[in-house]
Parts: sequence; C-alpha cells; structure tokens
Amino acid sequence: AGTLKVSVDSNLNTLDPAKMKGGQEYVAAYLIFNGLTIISHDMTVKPDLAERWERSDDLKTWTFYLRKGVKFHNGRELEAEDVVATIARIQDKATGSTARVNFEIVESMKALDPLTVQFQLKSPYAGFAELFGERQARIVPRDAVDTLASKPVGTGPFEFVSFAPGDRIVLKRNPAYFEPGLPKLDEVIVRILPESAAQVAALTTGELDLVWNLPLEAIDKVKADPKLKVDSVPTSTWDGVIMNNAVKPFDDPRVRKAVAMALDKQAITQIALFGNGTPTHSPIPPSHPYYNKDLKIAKGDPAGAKKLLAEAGYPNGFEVTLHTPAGRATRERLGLAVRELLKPAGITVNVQRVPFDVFLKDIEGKAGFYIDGFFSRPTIDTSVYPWYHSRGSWNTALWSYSNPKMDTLLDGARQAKSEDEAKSLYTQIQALAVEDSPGVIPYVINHINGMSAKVHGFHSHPMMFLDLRNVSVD
Amino acid sequence: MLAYTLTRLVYLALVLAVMSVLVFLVTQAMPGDVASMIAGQFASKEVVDAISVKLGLDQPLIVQYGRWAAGILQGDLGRSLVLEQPIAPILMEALARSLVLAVVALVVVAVVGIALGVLAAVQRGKLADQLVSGVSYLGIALPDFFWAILLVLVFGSWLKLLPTGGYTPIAEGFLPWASHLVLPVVTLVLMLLARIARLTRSSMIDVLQTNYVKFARAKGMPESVVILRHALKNALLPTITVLAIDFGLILGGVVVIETIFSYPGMGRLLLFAIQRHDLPLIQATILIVSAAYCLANLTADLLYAFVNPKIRHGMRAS
Amino acid sequence: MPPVTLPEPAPLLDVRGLTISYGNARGTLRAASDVSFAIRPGEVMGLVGESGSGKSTIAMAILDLLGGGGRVESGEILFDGTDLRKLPPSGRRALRGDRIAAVFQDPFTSLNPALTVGRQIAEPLIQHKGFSPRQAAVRVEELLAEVGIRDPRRVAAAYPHELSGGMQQRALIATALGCEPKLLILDEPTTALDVTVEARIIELLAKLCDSHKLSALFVSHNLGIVNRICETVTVLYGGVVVETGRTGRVLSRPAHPYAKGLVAALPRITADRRHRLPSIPGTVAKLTGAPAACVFAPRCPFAEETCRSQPQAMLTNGDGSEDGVRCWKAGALAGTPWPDEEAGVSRRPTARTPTATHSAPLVEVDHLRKIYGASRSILPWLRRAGTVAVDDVSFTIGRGEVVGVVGESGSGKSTIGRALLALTEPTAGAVLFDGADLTEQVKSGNQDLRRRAQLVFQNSAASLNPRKTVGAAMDRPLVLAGREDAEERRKTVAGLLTRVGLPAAYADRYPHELSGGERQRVNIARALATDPDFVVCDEAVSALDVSVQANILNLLAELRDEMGLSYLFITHDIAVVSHIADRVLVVYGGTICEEGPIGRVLRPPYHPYTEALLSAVPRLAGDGPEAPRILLEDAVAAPGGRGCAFAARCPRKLGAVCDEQSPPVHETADGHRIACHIPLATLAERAAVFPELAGADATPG
Amino acid sequence: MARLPDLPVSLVVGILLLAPLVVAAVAGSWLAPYPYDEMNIMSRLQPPGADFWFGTDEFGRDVFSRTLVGTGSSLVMGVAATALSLLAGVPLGLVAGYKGGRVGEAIMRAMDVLMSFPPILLGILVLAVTPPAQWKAIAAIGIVYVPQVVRLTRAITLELMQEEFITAARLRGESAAYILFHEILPNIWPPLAVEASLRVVFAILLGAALSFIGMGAQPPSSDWGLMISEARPFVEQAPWIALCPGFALATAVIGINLLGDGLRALLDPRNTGAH
Ligand SMILES: Nc1ncnc2c1ncn2[C@@H]1O[C@H](COP(=O)(O)OP(=O)(O)OP(=O)(O)O)[C@@H](O)[C@H]1O
Ligand SMILES: Nc1ncnc2c1ncn2[C@@H]1O[C@H](COP(=O)(O)OP(=O)(O)OP(=O)(O)O)[C@@H](O)[C@H]1O
Ligand SMILES: [Mg+2]
Ligand SMILES: [Mg+2]
Repeated sequence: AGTLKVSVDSNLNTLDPAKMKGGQEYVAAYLIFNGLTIISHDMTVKPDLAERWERSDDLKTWTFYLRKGVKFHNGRELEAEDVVATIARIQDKATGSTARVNFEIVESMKALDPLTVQFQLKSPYAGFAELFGERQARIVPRDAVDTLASKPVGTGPFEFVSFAPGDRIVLKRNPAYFEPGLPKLDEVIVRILPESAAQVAALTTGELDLVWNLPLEAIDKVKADPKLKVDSVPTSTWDGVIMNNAVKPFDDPRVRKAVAMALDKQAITQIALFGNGTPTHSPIPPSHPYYNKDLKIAKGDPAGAKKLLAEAGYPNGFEVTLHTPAGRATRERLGLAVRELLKPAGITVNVQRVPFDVFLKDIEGKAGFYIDGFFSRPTIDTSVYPWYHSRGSWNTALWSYSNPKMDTLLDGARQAKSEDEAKSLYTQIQALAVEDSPGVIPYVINHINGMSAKVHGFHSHPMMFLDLRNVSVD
Repeated sequence: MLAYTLTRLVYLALVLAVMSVLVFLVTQAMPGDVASMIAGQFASKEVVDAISVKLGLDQPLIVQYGRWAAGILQGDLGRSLVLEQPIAPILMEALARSLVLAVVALVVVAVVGIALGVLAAVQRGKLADQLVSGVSYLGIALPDFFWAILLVLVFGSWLKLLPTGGYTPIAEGFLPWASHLVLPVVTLVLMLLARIARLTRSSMIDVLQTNYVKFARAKGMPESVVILRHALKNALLPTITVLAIDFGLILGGVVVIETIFSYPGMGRLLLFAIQRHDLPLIQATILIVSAAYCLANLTADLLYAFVNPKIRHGMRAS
Repeated sequence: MPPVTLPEPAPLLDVRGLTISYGNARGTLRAASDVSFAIRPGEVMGLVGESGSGKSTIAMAILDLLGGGGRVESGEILFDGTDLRKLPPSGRRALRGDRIAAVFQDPFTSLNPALTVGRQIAEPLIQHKGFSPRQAAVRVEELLAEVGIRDPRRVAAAYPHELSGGMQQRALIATALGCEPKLLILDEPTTALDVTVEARIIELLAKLCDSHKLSALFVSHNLGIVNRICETVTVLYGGVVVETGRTGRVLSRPAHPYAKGLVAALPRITADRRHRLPSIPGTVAKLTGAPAACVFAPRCPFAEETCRSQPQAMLTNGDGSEDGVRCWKAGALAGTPWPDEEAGVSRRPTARTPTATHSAPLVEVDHLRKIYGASRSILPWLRRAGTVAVDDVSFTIGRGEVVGVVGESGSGKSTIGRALLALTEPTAGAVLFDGADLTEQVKSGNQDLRRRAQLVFQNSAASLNPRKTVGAAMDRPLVLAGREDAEERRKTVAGLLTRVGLPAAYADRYPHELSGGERQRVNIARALATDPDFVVCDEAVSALDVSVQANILNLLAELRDEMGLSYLFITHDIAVVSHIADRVLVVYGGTICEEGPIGRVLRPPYHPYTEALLSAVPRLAGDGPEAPRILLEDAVAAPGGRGCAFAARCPRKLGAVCDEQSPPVHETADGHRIACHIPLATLAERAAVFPELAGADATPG
Repeated sequence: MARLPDLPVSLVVGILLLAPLVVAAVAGSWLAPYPYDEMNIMSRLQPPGADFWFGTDEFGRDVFSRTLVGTGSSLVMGVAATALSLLAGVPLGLVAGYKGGRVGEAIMRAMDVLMSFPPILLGILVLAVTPPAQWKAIAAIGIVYVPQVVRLTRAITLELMQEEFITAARLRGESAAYILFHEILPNIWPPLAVEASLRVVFAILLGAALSFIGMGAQPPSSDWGLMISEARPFVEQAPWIALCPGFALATAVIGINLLGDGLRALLDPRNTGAH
C-alpha cells in the first residue's frame, strides 16, 4: 500500500506506446500497459496477456490464447481484435513506430475468436513470442488509440490519472488488474527531474522514494547513506563507437581494426561509466549464456594500431570528426575518452557535440564517425541481427557492414532448433564481429536504481523496465 | 492616457504580427524536421513522408502560416506534434507556474531591493551604503546558474533543508508548494536585487538633491517624511519600470534557473520544444513568451505614466 | 530720522562673523567669510551680489540646509536671541517652516511633482501646528486666497505641473506663510518668472510683509526689485560683505567701488540710448582661504598697493545707522562715480546706420506661421492640431539695423529667430534673406547664403562642443569658406579672438576652462568667423551677471558699429532692448502686438501689453518716480485663437470684439504700428510710464 | 590628460582585477601547468593539492589549467559580442537619431521587434537554427544587444541634436557626415564606453548561460560556462570543478563592473577640470 514517488530524468514525449522511444517513456509503458508476453527478470519470455501460445513446426504460424476477463481501464474487455489493431497500427508507416521493422516479418494476422489471435510469418522466426515483450508492442484498446498520447488507456497494473508535461505523471492502482493481489501500491507519481543533483537531493530528503536509472555520479553517495539503497543489474544496453563502413577511411577494415585495437575497453568503461558497466565484444553482454568467453577484451594497443594504420596507408594517422549527441553524459564521456585513447595511435579526433534532434537527422546513419547507443532488446536475435546482417535495419542505416559469412550465421541462428546450436552460432558471430569491427562496442551498461530503504519488493530489471507490481512502501 | 494606451496596443499588435512571421520563418529554418523526429532513428523516407502528409507539413509555407495564424487568432495555439496534445492547456499551465515564480520573486525583490536602495542612498558614502554596494556587486558578479548550483549544494545537499528541484501544486499543501519555490526565488532575487537596489539608490540620490526635497526640509518636515513621502515617491519611477521589465523576463522563461531547479515553467517548456523540434510548440511558446514580455514592458510604461502625475495628466489634457 | 531716539528693537536675525566653506575632493572653497548683518523685526533686507558671491550659501546656512559638503566654520546666527548653531538638528528643524520659512528661486522644481499642491501646503501646518488634515485643508484654501489665487479649491487639488509658474510661486509663498513665521527667507523668488508675473509676485510679497509684519531676507541679483521691497541692503562680493545700508542710500550713493560698478552697469530705459555701458572687468573672485587683501582689489579701478596687501575692515558711521562699507577709501571716493572711458561721448554714427534702412531690407519676413507638433496619424486619436508658436508675423530688418524682439516666455521669440535662420521650416509664409528664399536655398543644399546669417545663443555652455578647443571650433567655418592655408587660418582665429577681447592664447582652451562671459565672447567670435551680415542674438546676455552683460552688450554694439552687422536681438528684458535696438517688436502669443522704433515704443500710445511690460520694469532710486503698476493676470492664454491673443489677460479689454476679431493695426508715424481694437486716440491718452522719456527722443533714433 | 593620482579608485581596482585575466586570456595555454584537455583517468576528481592546484574533474583534467585556458574563450565571447553589437548598433543609432523620418522610424521599429524577444530567448532562437558553435553564440549575443546599443546611441544623438553647437555647425553649413562624425560621435563615445563595459558583463554572463545550456562553446573547450555546466553532477563530490571557473567568472564580472564605474566617473563631465 502507499504512494511511490519515482523520478525519471527527462520529459516524456508521449504516452502512446507505439510511438515511444526513450527509457523514461518505457517506464510509463510498463506501468499502464501489458504485452502478450513479458520478458522476465531472468530475460526469459513469460506469458502476460497471452496465457499461452503455440508455434507451428516451420516456425511460421503462431497462435496466441488470451487471458480471460482482462479489462482495459475504461472497463471494456480485451479482445483479440485489439491485438490485431495494435500490431496493424505499429505496421502503419504513418504511425512512425520504431517497432515496425520487428513486425515486417508478419505476413498476415487474424482474430480466430475473441480470445485467440493467429500470426502468419513470411519466414521462420524462433523469437517471435519475445517480440511481444517489446516496449512498443503494448496492447492498446482499438477504440481509444487517438487519445493514447495524452490519456492512455491500458490493461496494466496502474491507471492513468494525469500528466503535466515537464512535471509529473500521476497513476493510481488498477483495482481490476488481472494478477490477483497486485499491484500493492495505491498510487505512483512519476516526477520529471532532469538534474541529477536534484534527484539525489530529493531522494535523501525523502521527497522521492525511488530514482529510476540513478545517475552514475551519484551512486557512491546513495550507497553511503544508510537510509538509502542501490539496486543494480547488468543489461544489454550498450554505447558504441560507430564507424561508417562506407565512408573513408573506415571503409578499410584495417583502419577499423586499428581503432578497435587502440581503445582500452576497461579504461573506457571507467571513464564513461565510472565502472558501472562491463566490457564486451558485441551487444551480447558477458552475463549472457551465449557470451564468447574465449575472445579477449581489448586492452589498448596504440603501437599495434599504428602498425595497422601504416599498412592501411596512414603512417601518420589521420584527423577525423567524432559527433556526440549533446545531453547524453555517458556518450559524451565516451566520445572524449575515444579522443584521448586514439591520440597515441596517431588519430586526431575532433569531438563535436550535436543537439539530439540534429543528431538524429543529420548524423545518425550519415556521418562517418560518431557515438551512439541502444537499449536492450528483448531477444538475442533482435539484439544482434539488425546490426550485423547486411540487410539488418540498423545496419543499413548505421555502419553499412556486410559480410556474407555473418549473414549466413545470423540467418542460421534465427532458425536454430536447440540452445546448443544457437550458442555455437552466436559464439562465432561474436568472433566475426570482433574480427571485422564494423564499429566498437566497448561495454554494456548496468542499470541502477536508487531507492529509500522504505521501498520493498523492487528489483531492477535488465531491460530497464520499472516493474512495480510487487513493490510496496512503508 | 487612453490615447497613449491605444497607440501602444496598436504597436504591440503590429510587433506581435511581425514577430509571428519571424518566429514562423525561423522555426521553419531549423535543421531537422518534425516528421523525422517522430519517425525516429533510421526511419525510411517513405515513413517520414507519410508522417509529413499526415501533419500537413508538405503544404506551402504560406498556407501553413495562414492556417497557424488563423488558429492563433481564434485562440487555438495548435497541437504539439510530440506530445500529441493541444498546446494551449500545457502552455497555460507552464505560464501559470512561471507566473507564480515571477510574482513571488518580484515581490521579494521589490521590497528588499527598494529598502536597501533607500538605505544606501540615505547613508550615502557610509558603511551601510558600502555594504549594500558590496553585496549587490556580489549578486551581479556570479551568473544565475552558479548561484543556483551553490544554493542546491548548500541547502539541498548539505543542510538538507529544502527541495532542490521540481514543483508541487499548492493543492498538495502550502508548505511543500512554498518550499519548492524558495531556491528558485532566492536565485532570481540574488540576480535582480542588485540592479533594483542600485537603481533605487541612484535615483534616490538624484531626487534627494532636488529642490522640492530641499523645500520639504525647509518646511521642517522630519527626515522620515522627506524620504518616504517626498523623495521615494518620485525615486521609484525608474524602479517600477525596471521591475515590470524584470517581471516580463521571468515570465518569459528563465531557462537556466528553471532547468537547474527542474521547475516546469515556460523556459523549460521552450527548451523541451526546441530539443524535440516540436515546431508548433516552439512557435506557440515563443509567441506567448514574447507577448508576455511585450505586455510586461507595456505595463511598465503605462504604470510609469500612471504613477507619474505629469504624464497622466499631460495625456489627459492633449 | 525720528527726533526722539527710541531704543532700537533687538534684531530678529543677527548674523555675526559667519564663515562657511565647501569642501570636496579638490580642496575647500570659502563661500562666505566673516559675514555679519542684522534684520530687525518687520524689516526686509536685500542680499545682492553677482553669481557665485555666496548669497544662497548664507541663506541656506541660516536654514541649516547647506548641502554638498558645506560647513559653517565659525560665527553665530542669532534668531530672536538664540544662537541657532547651538541648537540640536531637531531643534532647528522645528523652527524651519514654523518660525523661519523659505521660498526658493525655482517654483518649477520646488514643488513635489508627485503630490497635490494642497497637500504640500498643508504639511507644515500639520507638522508644526498640529492641525488635522481637515483643518489644514480649510486653512490651505484661506492661504491660497490670501496669495491672490482666485480658485483655491481647484488649485489645492491640482498637481504642480498643472499650474503656471506664477501660481506655483504663489503656492510656495502660501506654504511659507502657513505657520505665521517671523522670518522669511526668499532666495531669488522671482528670477525664473516672466517680468509681468514677477511684478505681481513682488507686489504680493511687499503687501504680505507689510500686513504680517514679516521680516525677510531677500536674496536677489536684481537691484530694481531690491529697491522696490527692501528697507536695507547688504552687498556681497566673493563671500564678503562689502557694503550695507539703507536701500535708498546704497543704490543711489553707493560707497564701495563694487557697488558703484554694479549700479552703473545696469542698462536703463531712461538712460541715453546707445551709450557705452560701464562694466566691471575681470571675473568674480574664488576664495580658497581667509582673504589676505581686499577681495575686490583685482577688479577695482581705484585699487592701490595697500588694497592688495591688507584685508579690509568694515567701516561704520558709528551713528547707529546701519551703513557700513568695507573699503578704506570709501570716504575719499564718496563723490567719484564708476569710471566710464567713454562717458558722455556719444557713439559715432557709422556709415550704414539708419539711412541704410531705406534701401532694400536685408531680411524680409512675410506672413510667417509656425505650428509645432501637428500630426496626421492614421490612428484617429493621435491626430493633433499642434501648438501655434508663431502666427502670421511679417516684418523686415534693414542692413545695419538692430531689431529687438521682446515678449514673455513662450511667446514665439525663439521660433521667429530660428525661422529666420532656416533652422526650422515655416508652416506657412516665407523668409527672404537678401532677396532669396533662405529655406529653399538650404533645402537645395546651397549653404553659402546661410553662412551669412549666424546665431549667438543664450546658453553659452551648450553652444560649444565640449570636446573641441576654442580654436578648433573657430577654425571650421574658415575651412568651409575654402581657406586652405592653416597658418593663415590660425592668424584669423587669433585676430577674431582679439576682436572680441580675448587673448589669442585662448584658442587652445576647452570650453569648460572658460567663464560664462568668456564663452559668450567665443560664441560671438565663432559667429563672426563666417563673416556674416546678420546675427540672431537669442537671449544672448540673459544668463549673464549685470557687469558681464554690460561687457557683452558693449561688444555687440561695437561690432554693429564697426562691421555694419544687423541683429535680431531677442530678449525678455525691455531695458536691454531699449539699450541696443533701433526698432523693436513686441510679441505676444505668437503675434506682433506692437512694432516700431524704440523711441516710439517706449512712449505712448502703447499697446496695453507693452504698457504692462514697461510698468513692470523695476527701477532704481535715481530713476525717477514709480509709475502706477499695471498688473496682469497670471493666466496665459493659448495663442492661435481667432481674436486678439492678449485678450484674455488684457486689463483694458473692450469686450467680445477682442475675443472674436483679430485686432486692426494702427499706424502712427515712423513705422510705429499697434495692433489693438482700442482706438489710437484712446491709447494715446494714457500717461507715460516713463515721463522722463517724453521729450528725450524727439528726433527719431 | 590622465593624471595618475586622479584616477578613480574603482578604475584602478578594476584594472588590477582584470590584468591577470587578460594575461591568462592571451597566454593561458603557455602558463597552464597541464594541457587543458589532457585526461588522466588515474587522478580523476582529485581535490585541490600540490599536483593539481584546483583539483581535477571527472576526466582527471586539471581544473586550474582548464580555467586558465578558458579565460580566453569566456572573455572573447563577451568582448567580441559587445564589439559586434557596437559595430552594428552605433551606425544604425546614429542614422536613426540624425535622420529621423521614415528611415529612423523603420530602424526603431525593427529594433522594437528584436527587443520584444527576451534576450536569452533570442539567443536560443538564433542558435537553434544551426548546430551550436561558439562563434554563433557570439553572433547571437551580439544581435541580442544591438537594439540596446541602437537605442542608446539614438537617444544620445537626439539629445545632442538639440545642443546648440550642432545648430552652430548647421548654420555654418556643415555636411551631415561632418556633423555625425566630428560633432556627435566624439560626444557619444564616453557614455557608449561606459555602456559597452557593462554590456561586456551581460554578454559574458549570457555567453556563459548559453554555454551552460549547451548552445555556446562546445566540449572539450574549457569555457567557464561550459565547465560549470559539466561540473553540475559533481558539485557535491567535487565542488572545486564548479567553484574555480565560477570565481574566475566573478572576478571578471566584478573587474569589468568596477572598470565601467571608474570609466563613468572619469568621463563624467562634472569631473573634467573646473566646472
Ligand atoms: N555644494 C557646493 N559645493 C562646492 N561649492 C559650492 C557648492 N555650492 C556653492 N558652491 C560655491 O560657493 C560659491 C557661492 O555659491 P552660492 O550658490 O552661494 O552663490 P550665489 O551668490 O547664490 O550665486 P547665484 O546668484 O548664481 O545663485 C560659488 O563659488 C559656488 O560655486
Ligand atoms: N520644438 C518644439 N516642439 C513643439 N513645440 C515647441 C517647440 N519649440 C517651441 N515650441 C512651443 O512654441 C511656443 C513658442 O516657443 P518659443 O521657444 O519660440 O518661445 P520663446 O518666446 O522663445 O520663449 P522663451 O522666452 O521661453 O525662450 C511655445 O509654446 C513652445 O512650447
Ligand atoms: Mg543662488
Ligand atoms: Mg526662447
């Protein structure tokens, strides 16, 4: 019981899940809505609105059976048609949902009866059920889509009360929530507090109960306070040093390799994250069972990098501009770290900060050299495939990497019938990613929440979801 | 007075009209565009185009402007593209919060600043004057954001006395509401106090040298009457003007202070709009902010005219 | 003297050995040294002296209102037997406004613009007499009525800016009278006012002092006014009292050389026209310490060695009269007048004097009209008719002729002058200069004609660029005239400076390094540098002290005589005009109400306004009997109506005809014109204001 | 004409405060003990000490060196922006004041429009059009202050136009250009100099504010405003990162203010010789 006051660090643009793009929005998405499935704390997929599901042997026909008696906040019962409408809306280009690519694989869908929905896929896909754990794929009532942005209606544990842009979102307990006894809280107030100092101060004075995604600088301070506690979990959210493989000088794999060689990932993790992350090779985090332990984490070898550069025709190095999105502190620090670490290798990096909107429009996918970052994906396939497959959505728009061998491996992994097969394929994929270095992924970030000792039952989610169903405050 | 007011209003309308065109053009010239903002990372061109069509962004500029201006004249500020909500209520809410900040800060500044200015003028050259001058130098010496940071550090982090950010509606109780205002108000006061105190001091010194003050003394009026009734009334004229302009400035959004204290006013709304490239929101915010600023300036001039019997009657006469 | 010597009443105010200095960062200045005088109950004492002699300083010291680092060093100020200096500040404040009241020079700035007049008058009543605001309001109206305000209730509710200068000064006097003070301190209470208004105020003050048995300290530099209302007078020079005595005696038979000079330098209507005014050379002394010699010695024509080495003591008759003089030669000089180099020598008539007027005039003004501030805005509420500053004025100026323009403030004098110089564009009518339309010429970019017409300003300080040396300012006209040789130009500048009586070395000085009189000479020299034919002198001597004024008037007269210049001489002082002008225009409300040769204008028939102007001229004891004064109402009529501009204030107004029809112009002999509805014969019946002039100027000047 | 003992105290103190800053602005990079952008991950967030006089920031960069090198950026921002506003504003103001009529009216109305934006808003608007860079911030601040300069110049010009020495110049047939440049301009610059010196303060502060919100100088530059902005998350652990540039900023502002006050006193006509 009680009210939980939680802070996020940036304003929410929208409460319409299909259009959500930032972590703080996903916070709202998981409080108000549900998906057909859910990615649980152990990163496995579990039933949510769908009680169970079936897949055909060719992995192309998927049938989901909805839970009975689930009600939207407006009192109407959830029906299969809502699911169809939700996905159709995501597929509509005019909606502009980032999840659209995920569902391009869907050839057709159909509500077989009010509680059953069936999807026909264009190609076999083992991870289809996980896609419904994706943030944008929240199921929305088909008759209230137009007001979702300002007055969202979902099936989630909390009902929307009010949203004051720039200030707060107020949610109250959904008494008709389908999981019995949940949620425990009466009310959730999500406050928008961009200043990390203000967040921490509010946490110490008891004005906040929980700081979602605690700023890295503040961790030590919160840890030191006996009235507060810190909860942390490794994620597969990563930042990357993006090299456009189609642009000189990064079209030469030796140059890319040299850059990767010169970057000391341990040092970068220290600089950018104050150590609150783990060096890795690809979006696959070291905590993942498929992680390739045999590969070595780069220790920073400027001499070797220099040699490689000389081979590639840059004996005196070269000068390049590195773009970083303004206002993303870790990525800015990562940029500066790259600049320092590449200096001994003879590469002169000019760091340029770009406002985020300009970054999206003019830098991402267009510039030759920049820092970018991506949230955890619900499945290992969605975490890897789009970046490394030559037809992968992010790949074509990011670094234009292409290696047929990689494509074969990724396609194979999608249809892997067993864990072992998948593991072996992904181990090879990681090795190839390091060998070709389309870009450098130095680390995955830990997701950390700071909270008052009064808060019980909260566990940080590796997907950075804010799961408050079991939480209570004294 | 009426003629003057009418003239000023006509001017204001003209200025706002020109400004609306300017704002519209400048925002159009901004890099990046809404459709790709909405479409997000790596959206294909078709997606962007589809969104453009849906939002009417493919229309010629004049058509877009006409639609927008016509809407504003009818009190419709448009819909925020990013928030997907009508702008007016959001803006009004932010404006109301900025108003609260402005009024409270201004009252404090006026009372304290004028008192200090008068004290310094009366004690000209003495210790009190030097103290006031010194303190006011300190006030202007440091930028507002630096004061803000220091205040957060001292009152929020060390003393843990006051909330360092955010805003609580007064409906949740007076104390929480007031406590959230303290630090931003103090920062604003530190910024504005010096100017008001110095201005009051210098105009007070001028007025104290006038013949009518001398004559009031020659009538044997006690010094308190001379200062409060005879001198202050006249010395306040320039101060009133500056106070009103300051009011406009605060209303117009103290971007930095609102950012540091996470105060959800006009300034942060504007910054948010710019960062998200929400054109209608940017346009509406700038227009309202500028209109508020112009109105405050107008009020300043009218107030000045009204407080000053010379102008008040001069205008009635002509 | 009464036959029985009654015991002298104790003085109400007895100032003894008062020494006052101002100290600031640049050193100390002694503004008053060992000043002593006494004012008996019911007596009005005048305190005269030129600018900077310390008059105001003494007045303020009595009120304990010395500002800006002023300090009384020593001496006693006995009021009713108590030394004010020994009282605590609160004690002095209690006296101020109650038993010692004051009126200052400038009514326009002495009233608080933010408070109603009534409230300001009531303040001392409430403060000192414990009146309730309601009682005070009643008393305020009585007081206003007493100072001659006909509409006390309205005036009490008005703000100062809604009142004319005369009314404001009356309000200040009412304030001073409120608590029935014993002593009134008046610091030049009429200097800022027009002559006709001044005359009324002086009249009022004289009456009030009489009826209330008031004593007063009357500070003034106007000897005529002092003569009018003061029983005794104290002459101040450089912070030192040089002479004191009964007014009649001091002004008719001054004993101290400075007083002699002061009296002699005054231009008088009754004096022989065109004579050279005696003047006092040099500038006023600035004292930095106790005087070690006679303060006046550097400028005294009678000075001897002893004067320069020994301080002077006050000499009294010892017969109990108030007379005293601070000059050891006073006895010896008793009969000697102030020396005048050209006394008795009439000016030699020059080649181009009056005869020249018969040839084509130099300047022709034809139906000139000027309206300020009219606007034709698209916003209906902004359309304005504007102020008519000059309304249908026509006159001519001959070559070598001096035309005077007199009239009260706002009557359009300056506007006429500016129109003549093409500095302002006429709304209607034309100005021909030497046959050509000056405005057209200037508009078309031809500046040659304009250079032949120059201007000498009132404010000598503002008319020189503070960042240019005198030489540089005078060099430019020469450069523009195409004189290329710098050395030659330098010589010309030196010559011009010498011409106006300044050392050539002044070319290197900056304006702020000159005195007011010197600056005015530089202005004249600069005007001469373009080699003009015509000069407009707009109040060119009004801001100067009498002795300096005499200097400059002499210089202007000399230049006219030697170079054949024509002047338009604008002034509000009819005595000055009578001294220098050949012809005079009397303007009122933007129209010419009388025009003619000076000799004619000063004698009847007069326009009623001219008559009032003349009767308001204060005169000294020796100038003959006082004529009955014609006192005008304060109200200033807005010019530009249909009828006679002066109708509203005219004491001889005939009736509706004056308001509704513009007056006909009567012409007597010699181009003397009067615009008035009253028949000429009736006008001619009036007694002369200056009967002694009646036969004097029989031959037209 | 400047006699040393007569210089106003505030002027002297102002110069004394500013002198080291000017030296730092010119020679900061030579004087700095470390390169301003040299990171040293081993010694990050070090408190002030013998090695790092004002401590280090979160990248292990020497705060003292950064502040020193940042002097140039911060001062240049203020001075250049002010110079820009003077350069554009003075001629406009002169013309508006001297010409009057339609031209003058047009200029003033244009300024009215510019002035109806609150300064920082105008700055943001200008900067929002293109990716931020320091020179753009300078241009933006310059534009923000043009109307004030125009207004002041015009007001003084109008006042001077009433002066009789201008009338005298017109009477002797001077051209408009001569009157503007030889009669009016010399009388305008003293009040303008005072104004400009105070303007520099506003410009520096506004520049710092723009850098603070990320629209001015760009990292890794060590502009003071930017330094303070970047130090925000660390104020509590490492207050020196913010305090050092903060006090440098304060010194500059106080110094320039004093200089302005001193100039005002020095140029006050009531202070020039006898009067
Ligand atoms: N506040 C002051 N500080 C320094 N010197 C002053 C001050 N007030 C007056 N003086 C000087 O003291 C002398 C006497 O001044 P005061 O005003 O008494 O002269 P005044 O006779 O009243 O002259 P005026 O006729 O011009 O009013 C002058 O030289 C003047 O410059
Ligand atoms: N530039 C102007 N704009 C508007 N009105 C003006 C202007 N100059 C003069 N006036 C008005 O025109 C009338 C005549 O003014 P003018 O200066 O010619 O009078 P004056 O006789 O010289 O007065 P004074 O003796 O006070 O110098 C006055 O009512 C004045 O207020
Ligand atoms: Mg005086
Ligand atoms: Mg005049």
